[in-house]
Amino acid sequence: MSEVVLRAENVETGYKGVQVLWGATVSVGKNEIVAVLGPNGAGKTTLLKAIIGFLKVWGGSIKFLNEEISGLPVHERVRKGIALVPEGRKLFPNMTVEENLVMGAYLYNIKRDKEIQNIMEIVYNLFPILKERRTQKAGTLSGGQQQMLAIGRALMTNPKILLLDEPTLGLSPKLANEVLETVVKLRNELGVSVLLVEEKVLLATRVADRIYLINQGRIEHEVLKKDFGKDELLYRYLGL
Amino acid sequence: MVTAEYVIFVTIAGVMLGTFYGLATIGLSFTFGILRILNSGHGSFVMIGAYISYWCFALLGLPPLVSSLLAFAVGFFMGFALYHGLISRVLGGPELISLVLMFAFGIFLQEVAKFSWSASPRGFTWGLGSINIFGYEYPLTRLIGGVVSAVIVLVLYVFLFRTKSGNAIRSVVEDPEGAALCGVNVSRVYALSLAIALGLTVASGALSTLFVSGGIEPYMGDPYTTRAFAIAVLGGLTSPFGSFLAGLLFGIIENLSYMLLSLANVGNPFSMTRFLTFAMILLVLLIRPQGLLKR
Amino acid sequence: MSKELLRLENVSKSFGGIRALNNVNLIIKEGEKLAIIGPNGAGKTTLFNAISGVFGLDSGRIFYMGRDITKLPPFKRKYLGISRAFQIPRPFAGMTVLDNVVVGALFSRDIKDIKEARVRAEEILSLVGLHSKKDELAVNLTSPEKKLLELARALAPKPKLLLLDEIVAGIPPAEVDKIMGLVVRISEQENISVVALVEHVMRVLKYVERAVFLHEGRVMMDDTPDKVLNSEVVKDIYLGKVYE
Amino acid sequence: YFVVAPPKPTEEIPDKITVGLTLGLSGSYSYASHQGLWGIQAAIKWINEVYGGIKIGNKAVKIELKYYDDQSNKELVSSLYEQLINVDKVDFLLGPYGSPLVMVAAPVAAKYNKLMINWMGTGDVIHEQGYKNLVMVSTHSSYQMRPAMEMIKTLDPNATIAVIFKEDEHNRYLARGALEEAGKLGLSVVFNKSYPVDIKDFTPIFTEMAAKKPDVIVICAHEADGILAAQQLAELNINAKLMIMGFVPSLKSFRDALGNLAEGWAGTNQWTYGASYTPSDAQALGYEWFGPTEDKFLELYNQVASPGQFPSEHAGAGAAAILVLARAIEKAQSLNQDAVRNVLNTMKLATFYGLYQIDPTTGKQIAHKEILSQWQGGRFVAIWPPEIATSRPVYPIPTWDEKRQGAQALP
Amino acid sequence: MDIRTHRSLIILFLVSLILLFVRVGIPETRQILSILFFYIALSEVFNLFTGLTLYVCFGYVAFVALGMYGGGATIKYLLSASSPPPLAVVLACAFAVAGILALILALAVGWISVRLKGAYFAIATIGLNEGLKNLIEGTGIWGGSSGLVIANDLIQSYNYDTFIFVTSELADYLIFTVYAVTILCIYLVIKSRLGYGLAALREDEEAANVMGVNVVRYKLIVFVISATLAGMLGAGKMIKDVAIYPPQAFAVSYTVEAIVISMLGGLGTVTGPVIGGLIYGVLKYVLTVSFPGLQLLALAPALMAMCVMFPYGIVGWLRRRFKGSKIESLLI
Ligand SMILES: Nc1ncnc2c1ncn2[C@@H]1O[C@H](COP(=O)(O)OP(=O)(O)OP(=O)(O)O)[C@@H](O)[C@H]1O
Ligand SMILES: Nc1ncnc2c1ncn2[C@@H]1O[C@H](COP(=O)(O)OP(=O)(O)OP(=O)(O)O)[C@@H](O)[C@H]1O
Ligand SMILES: [Mg+2]
Ligand SMILES: [Mg+2]
Repeated sequence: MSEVVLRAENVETGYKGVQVLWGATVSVGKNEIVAVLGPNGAGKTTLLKAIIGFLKVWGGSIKFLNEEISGLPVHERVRKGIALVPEGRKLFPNMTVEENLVMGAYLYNIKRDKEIQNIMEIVYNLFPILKERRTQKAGTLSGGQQQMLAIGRALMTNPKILLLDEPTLGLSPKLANEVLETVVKLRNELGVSVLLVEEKVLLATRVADRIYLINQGRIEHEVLKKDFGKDELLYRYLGL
Repeated sequence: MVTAEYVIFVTIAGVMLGTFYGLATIGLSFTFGILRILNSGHGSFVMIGAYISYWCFALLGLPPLVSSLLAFAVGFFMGFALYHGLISRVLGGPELISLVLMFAFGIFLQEVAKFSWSASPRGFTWGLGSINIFGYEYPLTRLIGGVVSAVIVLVLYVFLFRTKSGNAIRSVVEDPEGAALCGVNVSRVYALSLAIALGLTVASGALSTLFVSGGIEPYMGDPYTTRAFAIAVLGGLTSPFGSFLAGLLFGIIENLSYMLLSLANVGNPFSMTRFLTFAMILLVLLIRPQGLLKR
Repeated sequence: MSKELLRLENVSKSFGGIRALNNVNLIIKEGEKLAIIGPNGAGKTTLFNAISGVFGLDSGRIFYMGRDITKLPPFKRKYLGISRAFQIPRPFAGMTVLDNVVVGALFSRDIKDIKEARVRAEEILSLVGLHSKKDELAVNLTSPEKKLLELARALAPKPKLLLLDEIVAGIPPAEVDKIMGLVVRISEQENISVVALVEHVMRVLKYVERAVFLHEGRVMMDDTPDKVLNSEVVKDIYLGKVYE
Repeated sequence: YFVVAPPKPTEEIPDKITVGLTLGLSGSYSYASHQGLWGIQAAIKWINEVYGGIKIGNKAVKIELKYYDDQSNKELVSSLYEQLINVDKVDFLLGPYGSPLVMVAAPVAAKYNKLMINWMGTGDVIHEQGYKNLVMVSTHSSYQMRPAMEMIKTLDPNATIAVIFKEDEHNRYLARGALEEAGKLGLSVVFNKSYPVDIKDFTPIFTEMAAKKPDVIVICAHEADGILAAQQLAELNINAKLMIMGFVPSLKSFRDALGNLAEGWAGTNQWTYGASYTPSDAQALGYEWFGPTEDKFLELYNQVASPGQFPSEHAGAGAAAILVLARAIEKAQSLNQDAVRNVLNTMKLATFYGLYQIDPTTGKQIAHKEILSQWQGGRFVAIWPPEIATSRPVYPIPTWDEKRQGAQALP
Repeated sequence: MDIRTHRSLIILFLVSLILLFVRVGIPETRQILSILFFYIALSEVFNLFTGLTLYVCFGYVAFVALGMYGGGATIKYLLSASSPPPLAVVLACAFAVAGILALILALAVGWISVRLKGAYFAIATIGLNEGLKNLIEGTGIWGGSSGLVIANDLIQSYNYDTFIFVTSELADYLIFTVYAVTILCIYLVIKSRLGYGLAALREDEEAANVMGVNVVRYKLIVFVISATLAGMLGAGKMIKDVAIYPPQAFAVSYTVEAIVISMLGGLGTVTGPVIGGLIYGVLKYVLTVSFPGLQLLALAPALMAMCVMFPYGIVGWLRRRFKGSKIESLLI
């Protein structure tokens, strides 16, 4: 593994006194796509929320590019280059598709309009339907279109690492596949690291370089790409 | 005799009154739209503005246009202080708690005003005279007040829809978590919005002295609150511009229907006017439940 | 052949310039197991909204058991036996899981008193495997549990027509079989027609007799699951090359 | 110079007499209530310190005041009066400020058969309900504009009159009285309309009125709307030979808001500083004098009031209530409620506030008279009734334009 | 409002009975308890609608005022007859008319406004309050701005002592009765189908509709019940106050105080208004008596502090505090 971009170590956190994560450790290297798989309620979403800062960590540390970030508010972490496509999307329903994307580029200096246009072009190329619907209000998009917009908006922040919480939820098989291919492309072309939480295990194994298996708030297992085919646990988990 | 000139004149008077109603309401719908705070202490902030205007004039001879800037600054500062001191602590709670909080704060302001400035009503005069519209005299102060109100609203519009901070505010309205994910400092936006909203409200209080420059006393704000709530609903509650438009309508209708009712000679025309205006709110809501301007 | 349950005649619905439903004609028979599939934005949810009455149609008519229900409000359709689960779960967050299902059961044709509704609700909760959580507030469920709650709430009133919008989205593959097995079992027992929108399409289609493929608001195919899955169009628009 | 009857043998004379009331120290009655309070306190100061206490038998009894803030809201009133009677055990009651609140307080006083001196609940109906223990020291609303009509009649019997009033209980009665009196005197009323409480623009109603070209404009208003009305009349340049308003022109804020445009405005008041009866006036009219002179009152008032305040009619009314009560107790030589009430029924008293005499069956005030004053050369001087007028009325007054040029209304 | 248990309602009744007996037995508590009765009744009636639907009616005071006018006008009318009917009949009629007028108004206004969602409903109803006030002032019905006063009618028709008993004793008990009836209504509603439907629409109106709940009708039903009781409360208030003037009758402060009390106690709970009413009433009264003229300067910060400390009200706070224990199930 090359340079470590993100390292969450022994993270403990939870909701209103109910602990969910019990010392989870994950790391993501530069140019790496790491998937976190696990049963429902294992704490995958919780882990991503802790990394982005919606949840305060109760113990452990989160380092981004070797800098401790666990004390920073969300917007500071975004500024440093972490982007999250959250569960439930969190779009701006009464703003248009384009306004949503522009908001993604909020941290850019307004003068660099050109740059914003460029990224927006990339996003529109990924999801042509968004370009078609640029003036439609986000809240009226279909479930899948909203998911695309959420990913697009995250890309607009120009992240160094992209945290994806079930990005293919509600997408058609074709589109789900395309989205994950896009993720690979983003990594290859833009050098974005990715931490992916995915329900569709098969798809995840096709794009991930490494997989963590999480259960009941603990990382139980780590599988490297070369072992995907033969790892007992993963194999069982896949239900194949 | 009702002549065309008379109708036009009454309408113009209604428009000016209406822009002022609009301005006096905008702060309310701004706070509700963005922070989901029902500012039941609205009138107290208007009262503070009127006092600022009075003091500025009485002590320094400053005209209301200048003192409304100062009033805005005072409201702005109060907004920040209020946000960090109180509002931020209840933001996650139920919507109505902010109503109680602001109600209490409004009372507090009134009492503080009473103890600092006494309950005696105050008044002053600009003595700007009037201009002639179609043979009717119309006070210049009102004209200025109306125009300035309109300008302020325009500035606000440009700010909200054409600037980055404006976009940030709107995005926070839509989804605070989503906004944070875009790098927006949500709590700063909240504080800023409350500051702007209260700034506008206090400024509208200062401008109110262009319309009514007497009877400035600690409890003068209460009718403003009720009125502003009604207008805000008509305008769609969360849309500042909707409420401006609604205020405008309110003013025009109030003046025009007085004219009609006094011709028809039923009851006391002025009180009936009010009744009709409020009945109209229900009707409008029946037809357009989202208010006049759909967002 | 069994009787016709639902018939859509030339149903259209646009939002602004977008034709979400474009002259849809569809017949569903009693007890039929049917899946509606289609790419994102095809109009599946819109179709369900139209059937359950969330909004009015631009044109066309909907018949249910021979009766024109085009103008009926949603709650009346529910009484007639049309039951619906939302794509994005909308549990009554502040109520307990049990009470959620009781509400589902209570407002229906067959169940009239609260006691009966409770018995029914407990029964359904055991079936979907949520019985142990019946006293939890719905807001505290995990997202797949919320999906199950949606299902339970939709099943509770003993409907005739069950509209399950993306009921297995976000459910791990291993669980999909369990849920679909359950749905099919109950619907066979109680002679319910099932219409499902699907994410795990390959798995789900094993459980249905008929598949309708929707695209850009139009019914593009209406055939057996096998034929639909193997059609070039469906592969091209919907499945993509992974499934080849 | 009065006969001291010996106290009834059964009655023990206390060391102090407590008088209780509620006031709207906060809320919309705040200004008037504060004025009232200061007036009451000044009068008590006079009785306790200058007069030496109420003389009962051979004791000089001091008065003590117990008051609560009813927040200008009727909700607390009945409970607070129960509190005053049951817990604080006050001996006598004063009414709260404002008719709606007096209406709520009166049944409580009746329940415990406590005498209640009503000082500023001027609604006529209060005293038409049959309460046995309610006594009024001020003029009722519907009498307040009558002297103005008398004056107009003598100035210009052919004058046309416009009446505009605020749509509330007090001002409606004011207007009603004005209209009745005008009818009686044969004055012609050409315009008569009301406006709502929270008015912000008089344009429509004034333009309509101006078309009728009235000689005299009578406005029944409170502070904010009254000042607004005067300003808008000026701005709309609507002239008349005389303009009269209720108590508003007497306010400092009225003069501040209008400047020289206030010239010629007349107002009616229960009392204003400078328009007081003197002991000799009283004697001439056959009334016994009691209490401080106007100047003494002002001196005492300044000791109790917040700095910078000047006594309004509310202060005068509050003071009068205490003075009337004190003198009645003294005459009755008893704290017995009925005994004091009996004295009040027949007593004829003059204070700096004016005359006191009631109709024994209703408790209504029949002797006190409104005073009309007018802004003349920067001073608000009494012009009516003639017996206490210090200046002649100016009629017609200068036009707005003339006043803008600096013209004053001088007789 | 939790559907699981009704036990706390019984406790509420017990607490109320104790209050009542104290009121009867210890005259010195009278002044404070009659304030408390009124506040508790006011916010409980408010709560019947708001608690069950989470819709806030800002025009709520209009129903109280209409009840005051209806009750007062009825009394005045009946007593103007040459031989006035017995007192009990007059009072019963006053309550009936007050209730019916409020019911009619609620039906008319509710029919429109209940279709509105959330805050729109809330403030649309403010127009109701102002509109009705201006109608009364504008047309001069019921005395218009001169007000409606019934003291003389009562004194003339019965006698002075009866008048005093009715206004200062009986009225309080009548107000208390309205409160008791309200609790009973809430009890009956929440244990019925209606209760389930309301609970569902409170959470998600559209989903509830799809689940078979006739949301518009259900909202209208409780709106009308609540308004009718508010009207009756108004009748009781009229008998206590014997006079009514539009500015006081339609003061928005009634509504705001009802909201404040509900929020302090815990919005959407049955026990909330009682707890909130006790706290608010006692606090306000004690401050008023101890610091005349300064009480608001103390009350306002106290309210603000309570908002910050108990954003979900005292009941909400207690519920969290005793989560899972028996006490929680009592705090409905
Ligand atoms: N807002 C919340 N409040 C309380 N508990 C929560 C909350 N969100 C999640 N939990 C609990 O935390 C645990 C982990 O939830 P999390 O959402 O992280 O799981 P997940 O692995 O993302 O599952 P899924 O596949 O359902 O998305 C679950 O037991 C859940 O009940
Ligand atoms: N209220 C609305 N306003 C405008 N457009 C809408 C609205 N609702 C749906 N649409 C549009 O109608 C089309 C059909 O949407 P629908 O939600 O029915 O799709 P779907 O088949 O359910 O897709 P998905 O699988 O992504 O949920 C989409 O293009 C969507 O953007
Ligand atoms: Mg998750
Ligand atoms: Mg869908």
